[in-house]
Amino acid sequence: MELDSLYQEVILDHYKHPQHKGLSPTFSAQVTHVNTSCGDEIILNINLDNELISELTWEGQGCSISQASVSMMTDLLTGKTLKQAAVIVKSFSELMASKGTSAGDPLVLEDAVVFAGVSKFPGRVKCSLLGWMAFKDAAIQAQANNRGER
Amino acid sequence: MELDSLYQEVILDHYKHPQHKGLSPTFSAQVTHVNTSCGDEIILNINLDNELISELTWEGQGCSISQASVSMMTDLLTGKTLKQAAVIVKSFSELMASKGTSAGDPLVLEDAVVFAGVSKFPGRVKCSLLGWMAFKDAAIQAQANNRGER
Amino acid sequence: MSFSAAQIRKDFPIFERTVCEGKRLVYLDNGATSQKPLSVIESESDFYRLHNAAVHRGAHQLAEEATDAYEGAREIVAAFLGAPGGADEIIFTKSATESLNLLAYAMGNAPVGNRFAVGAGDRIVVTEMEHHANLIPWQQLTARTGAELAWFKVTAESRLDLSTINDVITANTKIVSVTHQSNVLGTINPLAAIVARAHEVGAVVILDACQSVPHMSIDIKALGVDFLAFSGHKALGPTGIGVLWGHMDLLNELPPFLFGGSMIENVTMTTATWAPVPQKFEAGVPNMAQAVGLGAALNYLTNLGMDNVHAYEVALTGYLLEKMHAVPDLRIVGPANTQSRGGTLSFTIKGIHPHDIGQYLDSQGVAVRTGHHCAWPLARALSIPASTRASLYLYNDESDCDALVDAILGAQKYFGRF
Amino acid sequence: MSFSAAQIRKDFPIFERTVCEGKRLVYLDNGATSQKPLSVIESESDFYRLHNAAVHRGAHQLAEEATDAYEGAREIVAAFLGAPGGADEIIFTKSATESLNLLAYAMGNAPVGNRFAVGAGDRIVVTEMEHHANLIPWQQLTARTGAELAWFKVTAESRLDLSTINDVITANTKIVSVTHQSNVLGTINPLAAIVARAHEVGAVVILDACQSVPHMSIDIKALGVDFLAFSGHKALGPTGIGVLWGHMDLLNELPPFLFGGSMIENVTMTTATWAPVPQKFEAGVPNMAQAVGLGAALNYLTNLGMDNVHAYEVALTGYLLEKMHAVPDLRIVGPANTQSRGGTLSFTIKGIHPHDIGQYLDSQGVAVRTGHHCAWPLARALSIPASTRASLYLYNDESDCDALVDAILGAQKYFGRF
Ligand SMILES: Cc1ncc(COP(=O)(O)O)c(C=O)c1O
Ligand SMILES: Cc1ncc(COP(=O)(O)O)c(C=O)c1O
Repeated sequence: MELDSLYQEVILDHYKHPQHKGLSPTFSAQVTHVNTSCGDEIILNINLDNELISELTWEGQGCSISQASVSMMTDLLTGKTLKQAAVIVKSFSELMASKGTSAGDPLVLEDAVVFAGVSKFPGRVKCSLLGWMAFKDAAIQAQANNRGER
Repeated sequence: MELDSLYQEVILDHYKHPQHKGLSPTFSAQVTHVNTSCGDEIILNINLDNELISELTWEGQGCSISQASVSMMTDLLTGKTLKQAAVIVKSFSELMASKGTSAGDPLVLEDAVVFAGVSKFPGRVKCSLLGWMAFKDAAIQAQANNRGER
Repeated sequence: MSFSAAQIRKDFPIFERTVCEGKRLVYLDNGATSQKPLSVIESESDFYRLHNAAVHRGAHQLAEEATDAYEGAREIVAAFLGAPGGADEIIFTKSATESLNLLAYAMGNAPVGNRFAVGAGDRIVVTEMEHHANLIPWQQLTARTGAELAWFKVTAESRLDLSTINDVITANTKIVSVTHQSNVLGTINPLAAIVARAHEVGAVVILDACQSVPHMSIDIKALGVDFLAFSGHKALGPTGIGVLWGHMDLLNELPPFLFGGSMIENVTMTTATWAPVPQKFEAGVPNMAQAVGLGAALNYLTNLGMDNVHAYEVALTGYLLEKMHAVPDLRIVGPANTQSRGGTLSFTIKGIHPHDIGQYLDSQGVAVRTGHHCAWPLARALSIPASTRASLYLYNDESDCDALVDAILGAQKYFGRF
Repeated sequence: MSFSAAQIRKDFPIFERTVCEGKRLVYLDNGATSQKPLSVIESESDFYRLHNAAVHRGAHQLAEEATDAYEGAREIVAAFLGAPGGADEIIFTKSATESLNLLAYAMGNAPVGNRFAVGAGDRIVVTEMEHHANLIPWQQLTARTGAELAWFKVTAESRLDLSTINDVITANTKIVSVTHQSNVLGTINPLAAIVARAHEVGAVVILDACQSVPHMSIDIKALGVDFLAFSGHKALGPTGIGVLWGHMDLLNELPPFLFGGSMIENVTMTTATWAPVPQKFEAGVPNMAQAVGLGAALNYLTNLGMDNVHAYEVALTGYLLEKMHAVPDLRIVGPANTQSRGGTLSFTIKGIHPHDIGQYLDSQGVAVRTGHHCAWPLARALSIPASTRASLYLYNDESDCDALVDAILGAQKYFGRF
C-alpha cells in the first residue's frame, strides 16, 4: 500500500512518542511557525552555547508528519554546531524537494531518511518542513540575540 | 440586400440634409447626450411656449442613424404640445424595442416609421434613440426651468 | 421525475475517471468547488468555437452574438435569484471574493454625504463564522476609515448567538455582512431578525450566499437582504465567475470599484464619469465565456428544481449524520441534526489529525478537505484548530456516504496500529 | 517551418463558421479580443473533465492535479515573459484591467514609509494615448491621495512627445505607467528613455503590455520595467484571465489588494497577516481553468515563435498600409509606415461615419471596431471623435486585407449613392 511509504513506523512512532516536546523555561530564541493552509503550529525554543545547539524544545499541534518531523529534527540537531546543523537542514530540504527520486543520505539524516517516502506526496512536503523552517529562523534569531542585537 | 432596410433613402437624405441643425441662441433648456460606446454626441436646445414646443434645434456629430434620427425627430416634434410629443416618443421607443417585429404607426411617427428597419439591428438601436433620450431629458428640464426651479 | 443522483452523475464527465489507481472517485469536497456537467463545459467551449468577440464593443455580427449570450446569462442569474429589479441588478465579477471586496472598496470610495460613506463612529457587523472573504475586507475597511468591527458569536450548538442582537447591531451600524450558510458548520443562519434589526437602524445587509445559492432555492425578495454574493464554481459553473446582486437604487448610489473600459460615460485626461449600472461595475472585457457557462449551470439546476435539490441533500445529510454518530471517537463540528443545516459535515476524530484522516481518505478515493477551511477565527473560537470536512452535492448518494464512513473506520484501524 | 496563416487558421474552430448569410469571416477585431485555437479550448475543458478541484486547498489527488496544472501555467507565463524572478513573480488576475487596478489600489493601501505610499506632492505620469484601463485608475488614485497626474502628449506623427521628458517625469514622480503599443494608433513606444528617466528619479515603471505581449517577443529584463500587465483573451487565451508581473522585491513590499481565502498567513477576528507572493495577491478560489488555458495559448505562440509572429504581422501590416494609402479619402490614424508600429490600423473615411463604415463592412463579413476604442482622451487630442479600427493577428493574411479594402471601396460606393 502506497500509504505505507508515507506513514512509516518510525514516523508514527515519533508522532505517538514525541521527543524534546515541552518548552524549556529559558531560551536563546523562541519562534512560532504556522502552516497557513491547515493551521498547524510549532513553537520552537533554541538554546545556543556559542556555536553549539545545547537544547531544542518545542510545543505544537499538527498532523503526524509535521509532529514527527520536528521530533526527529530536535533529536538530530541537539548537540550539533550551527555549521553541522546547516548541513543537515540543507540535506533534508533537498530530500523533500526530490519528489521521491532521492533516498536521502543516512550518514547525514540518520532516521530522518524515512521522509524520502513523504517527498512523494507534494501535499505533505510543507508539513515535513514546518519544524525545519522554524529552526532556520530560530538559529538566525538566537545568533542575533547572543550578539546582543535584540 | 439586408443593409438597405437599415440605410433607407429617407434616412440617408436626412443625414445629408439635416433639419433644424444649428443651435438657437436662446432656449428653455439645453442638454448634451453622448453615446458612451462610440462617442456620438447631440446637443439639443428646446424652447417651450407653455405646453407648446415652439422650437427644437441641435448640433452634433455621429453616424447616419443618430443624425438622421434627431433630424426627423425635430421635424416631428416642433409645434407639438408636450403631451402630443410624449405619445410620439413612446411610440418611437416601442418601435425601436420591437427587433424588427413592428412596422410602426405612420399616423403617429410619419416618416420616422422607416426606423422599423433599424430596429432589426440591435447595435444601432442606441444610435436611433440618442436624440430622443436627449429630448426626454430636455423636456423635463425645460418644464422645471419654466417653473423657475433652476 | 424522481431525483436520481446516479442519473445526474452521468452528466458529469469527471466521474468517468478513477483516482488512486483505479478507485471510484467519491467527491465530497463540494464546499471548496463543485464538478461541472457537460452542458456547462460545452457552453463555455461553444462560446469560443462559435461566438467569441468582445461584448458591447464591436460593430459586427460576432460581437452582437457574444453580447446576446453574455446578457442572456445575466437574465438567467436574475431569474434564478428572483432579483426584484431584473437583469440590470446582476453584476458579474470573477468570484464571491471579488464581489465582497468590490462592496468594501466601493463603500470606501464613497464621498461624504453618500449613504455608503463609512467613518469613525460607524460600525460594521459580521459573524464569528465568516469565511475570510467576508471578514478581512471589512477588517481592512474599518482600518482605513476608523469605523469599528463587531460580530455575532457562535453558540455551543453551532448557531449564531442572536440574544444580544441589539447590542451587536447598534444605532451607528452601517453594514451587516453575514454568511447564509457556514462553510464549516453547515449551519443555515436565520436572517429575518438580523435583516429587521439592520434595517431598523438604517444599515444595509450583505449576504454571503456562496454555500446557499448552489444548494437551495433563493428568493431575494423573501430574504429581504440588500446585497448578495456568490461564486459560479461552487454552483456547477466555471471557475473565474462570480456574482454580486444589489438593489438598483443602492447600486446607483454605490461608487464604482474597478476603473477602465466600458464602465465610463465620458473621459478626459483628468476626469471620468460613469456608465449606468451594471456596466459601471464591469470594467474591461469581461469573463464572457464564464458568464455564459454560469448561465448553463443555473439552467441545469433549474431543470432539476432547487427545491428538489435541497430536499435530496437534506435527506442525504440526515443519512450521513446518523452513520457518523455511530462512529466511535467521532465528533461532529456543527449541528447534530438536519434542522436548518446544509450538507457540509465537518468532524474530528480523537487521536488522529485531520490532515492524516484526509490523506487516508484520499488513498481510498474519498476527496475531502482538511484544515481551518478559511474560517480561522471560527476554528479558534471552537478550539478546534483543524477539522475534516465532507460536503455533499446533488451527484452524491448513500454509497458515497458509506464509502466515507468505511474510510474513516479504516483510518482509525490504520493509525491505531501503534 | 514557414509561417502559414492559412495553416494556422485551421487550428481555430471559429473559422469553420460563416457570417452574414454565408460570408467568409474576416476577423479584424483582434485588438478587442483574439480567437482561440482548439488546444486552448480543449485545455480549459479538459481541466473540468479531468482535474477540477480547488487548488492549494484539498487533501486529495484531484486537488494536487489541479494545483500542478495551475502552477504549471504560472511557469509557462514566467518563461514567456522572461520573468527574472521566475514563476513566483506571476500573479493571475481576471484581466489587464484588474492588474492595473490592483496596482493602483495596492499602492493606495501603502502606509506612510512604504515605498509605494503616494500623497500630495507626488506625481503620477501616464500618456495621452492610454487605454481607459491605464488612465482612470491613476486619475482615481491621484484624486484619493492628492497626488498630481501628468502625461506625455502625442505628436502629429502619432508618437509620444519625449522632448519634454524631464518636465514630465519630475523629481517627485513616483509612478510612470505607459502603454507598450497603442490600441488605436498601433504605435510601439520607445521605453529606454522613459525607463532611464523614471529610475533616475526613483519612480517605478508600469507597462501596459495588452497590445504587445500577444504580438512580439517580450523580454522583461531587456525592457527594464518594474511591473507589466496583460490580458489572456487578446493573446489566444480564454476570457477571464489576466496577468500582473512585478519584480519580487517590489511585490514583497506592495500591500495586498483583494482580501480573502488563500492569501493569508494568520487571521483573527480583528487582524490578518499575509501569505508570501504570489498567494498574497490571489484571494479566493482562482480562475484555474482559465490560467491553464492561458498556459496552452502561450505554448501555442511559443511553438510558432514570437519573432516569427511579429515579422509576419509587420509584413502584413506593410501590405495593408500600402493598399490603404491608395484608397481615396482614407486617412490613417497612426504611423504611416511599419516602423515601430504593430498591426493595428485605425482610419477615417471622408464623409462616412465610422459606425456606418463598420456596419457596411460587417455586411461583407469583415469584423472591425469603431468608436473611440476606450481611449477617448486620445480621440479628443486628435480631434477624431471616432475612427474605424482593423487589427491584424497571426491567422490573418493578404486575402483578409484585400477583403477589407474591397469592402471600404464598397462602402464608399454604397454611401456615395446620394
Ligand atoms: C492597451 C490596452 N490596455 C488595456 C486594455 C484592457 O484590457 P482588458 O479589457 O482585457 O482588461 C486593453 C484592451 O481592451 C488595451 O488594448
Ligand atoms: C462561505 C464562503 N464565502 C466566501 C467564499 C469565497 O469564495 P471564492 O473563493 O469562490 O471567491 C467561500 C468559498 O471559498 C465560502 O464558502
